[in-house]
Amino acid sequence: MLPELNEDLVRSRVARRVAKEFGDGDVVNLGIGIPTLVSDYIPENIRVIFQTENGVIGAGPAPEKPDLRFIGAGGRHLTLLPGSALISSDLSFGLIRGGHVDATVLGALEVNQEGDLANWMVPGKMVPGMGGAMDLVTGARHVIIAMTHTTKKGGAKILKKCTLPLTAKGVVGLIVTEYAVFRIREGKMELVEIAPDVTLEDLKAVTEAEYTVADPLPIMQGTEEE
Amino acid sequence: MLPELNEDLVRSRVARRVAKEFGDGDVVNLGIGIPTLVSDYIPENIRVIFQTENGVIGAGPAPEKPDLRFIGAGGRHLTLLPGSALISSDLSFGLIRGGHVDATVLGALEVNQEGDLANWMVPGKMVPGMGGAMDLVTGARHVIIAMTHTTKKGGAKILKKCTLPLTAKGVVGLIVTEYAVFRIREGKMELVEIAPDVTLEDLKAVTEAEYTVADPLPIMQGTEEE
Amino acid sequence: MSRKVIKPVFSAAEAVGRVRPGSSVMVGGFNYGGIPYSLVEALVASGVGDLTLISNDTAYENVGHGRLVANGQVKKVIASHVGLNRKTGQLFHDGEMELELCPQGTFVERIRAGGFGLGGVLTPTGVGTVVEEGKQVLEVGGKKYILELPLRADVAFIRAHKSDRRGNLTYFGTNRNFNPVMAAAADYVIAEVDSVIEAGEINPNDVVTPGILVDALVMKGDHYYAART
Amino acid sequence: MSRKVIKPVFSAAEAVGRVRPGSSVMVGGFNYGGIPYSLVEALVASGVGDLTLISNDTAYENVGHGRLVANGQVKKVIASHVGLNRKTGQLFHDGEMELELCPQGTFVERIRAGGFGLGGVLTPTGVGTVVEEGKQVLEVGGKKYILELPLRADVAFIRAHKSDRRGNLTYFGTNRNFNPVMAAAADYVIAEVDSVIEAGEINPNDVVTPGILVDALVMKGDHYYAART
Repeated sequence: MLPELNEDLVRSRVARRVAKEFGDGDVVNLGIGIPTLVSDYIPENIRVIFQTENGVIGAGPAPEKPDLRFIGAGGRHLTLLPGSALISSDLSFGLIRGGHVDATVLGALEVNQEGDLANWMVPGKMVPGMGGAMDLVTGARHVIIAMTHTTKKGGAKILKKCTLPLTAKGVVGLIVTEYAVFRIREGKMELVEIAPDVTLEDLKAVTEAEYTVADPLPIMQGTEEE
Repeated sequence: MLPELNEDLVRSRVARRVAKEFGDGDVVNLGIGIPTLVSDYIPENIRVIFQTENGVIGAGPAPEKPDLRFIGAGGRHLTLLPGSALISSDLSFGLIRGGHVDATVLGALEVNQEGDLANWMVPGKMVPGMGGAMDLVTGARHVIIAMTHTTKKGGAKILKKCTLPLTAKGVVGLIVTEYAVFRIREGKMELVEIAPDVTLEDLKAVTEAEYTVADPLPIMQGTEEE
Repeated sequence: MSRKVIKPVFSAAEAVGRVRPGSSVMVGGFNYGGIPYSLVEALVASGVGDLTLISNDTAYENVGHGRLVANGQVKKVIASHVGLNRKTGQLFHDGEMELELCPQGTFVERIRAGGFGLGGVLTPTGVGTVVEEGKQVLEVGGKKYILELPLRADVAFIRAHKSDRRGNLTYFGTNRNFNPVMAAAADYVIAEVDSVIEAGEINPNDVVTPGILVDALVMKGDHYYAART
Repeated sequence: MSRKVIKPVFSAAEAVGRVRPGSSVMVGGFNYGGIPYSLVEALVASGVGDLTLISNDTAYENVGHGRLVANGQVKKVIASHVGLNRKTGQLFHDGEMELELCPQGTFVERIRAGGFGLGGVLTPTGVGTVVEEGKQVLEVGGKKYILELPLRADVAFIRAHKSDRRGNLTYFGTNRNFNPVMAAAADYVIAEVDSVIEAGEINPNDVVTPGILVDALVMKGDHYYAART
């Protein structure tokens, strides 16, 4: 049976694992929700350059005293680290589309086994708009999905085929959930890590997609730090 | 018979007349050759903003002491006037192509009655390349040709049809020579001013293009100042 | 259409007189940042309607140009994200307002194309999604791209930091965002600024938006957000 | 392909080791201005050949990257103007070197597209001229445009003014020209600079080229033109 994890643990487990994906000097964009937490878990010896699509390269943590002149995506307050740059949206999205951002971390409504992503609209509901998400997942070298494994009702989000309108096709490289890590390469999905409290059978029950299993299959990185 | 004008008078007459085309605040690009001289004749009460395609908006005259860090098209030395801006080539040509330059003044090998321009190559000769000329004549709101009326051998340069490879089609708005001024509107050419020392018959003999004659036909502006 | 060399400094109310019923208006800003708040407030006060609003987002229902939407002055929105303004979704949903959504990178590139005389750009963003519907898709080097067309407006409201008297602009912090690119893409450009200084007081190397793009200046007001951005 | 956070400062000779026989190399500069002279000199000294040179012009026969052409190291030139370097015309004319000419605005836009992930741009420049030969011409809103394709290079040599240790760059005077756009369009980017200062010493509002685009720095040398530009 799948473990009952409280929401904080779900979020920290996913964020902690995503944070291990980066190398020194990587330029990373974090989406809203769980992805925001990733910056809290970057190892001390790794300098990740956080970029926000509205024009900051080298964003630091929220300041003690908020200043509306320094905000990130979603209106979050941020500081500038030494050596940062403030740029316009045309340059920012040029960099994003041009492959100058190493990784983007986003949530998802659905992902499928070929790396298609749906995370921007639900037909019949209010349309928020795609914002920068389509550009980010199209342009960033590595697209990492950081999300809860299932919907609130327990439905699968990792599917054979997405049912919702797509954000982009075949772009997702890594999926990190509280239960497992999947890698997608050349349209094929592989389970590459599993949480210590999850069995292969339990995982399969909440994952519609078809995937191969790495052998050996390591325990999900970071869970030992919980 | 057409007057024999010395080269200096030809050049100053053309430049002086071109300089009368501008209004206060016009953004103007000057090509090499006769167009360069135009800046010497701008009336005191008119502030023309000279732009060079390599990235200066607000260029002033050559400095006493040349500085290779401030050059214009053709490597000319220039100064910066108060309120000038230094920009990159992508922004500079964005401004040019986008219609943010009011006028460009260039020489020509040939112009025809429909406003086609040929000024960048002669088949069989070394090809210098078009540089920024094609963008300038395509993007500037007003294309002014400043040139000698004929070739050195006395051949017509204002033609029914250009024979040389074109720089652009249908872009020329005004032709200023030492003998006359022609305006081209909607593919039709009109003689709008004539030099005091030139007759209509003489002009016709060195102008292949078909044109109507303004009535009344004023004397070429600026010639009274010679 | 050469512009005045020395830019007039208008009140916000005077400046927004350029916006007529039916005008298209670009408004700079991303979320709370870089919105020309005083200009937007004056346009709300003017009540001029039937507008096409071109802005990255529609801010919040009670903030910035979100108020134009809430006030019923907008017939069409072109934006990348409208989720934070409940009213935008509602009016669209009820069929009372048109809404054209573009990916944010496409949005800014379309405005750049509009300002810089390009007939369009080929972007990979949106290929294989609803974004490509009704658009030409071209293949270049074995890869698919959507042809996205230019965007222009009658009037642009932009927010800058300092201006010299010739309209050369600098920006501050994350207020920059869409403002520089919009400055090139409208027939009439009004910049709301923190201060106006003499020509020559901005280092020519530091000018971001050349004054030749700017028609008029407005001093930022003491409105809550204007004062804080 | 993330880059080093703290940029290595190489000698010009070390840095040009990234250029291999057959490499494509972008070189910034317009006429005398903004050429990375020390890098170019080192590449001339290296003798590495079979290069594709992408630069607005080919300078002069004895100046800057004009010397690469004169030295027979270049198999193809992509440029907008080569008239000031007699050798370029001669080698092309004699069939010993390829030459691809682009209008200058198209040249810079193609490089921008290459650096910024666009599949191409539609430009009105060159319509009705030899420039449109062999290219797709599209009609948008009743007007014709040429589809121009992206340009990228293996290595870019750019010239900037100051760099901080993270590679954030500023430019000076008319040295800026094509350098910022080339910084985005090559796999390996080397910036020749006047000085290297600490991270934080360049105001983030004044950064023109973000350091994330730069791989390595080279101090400008005491070469005649390097010292004067």
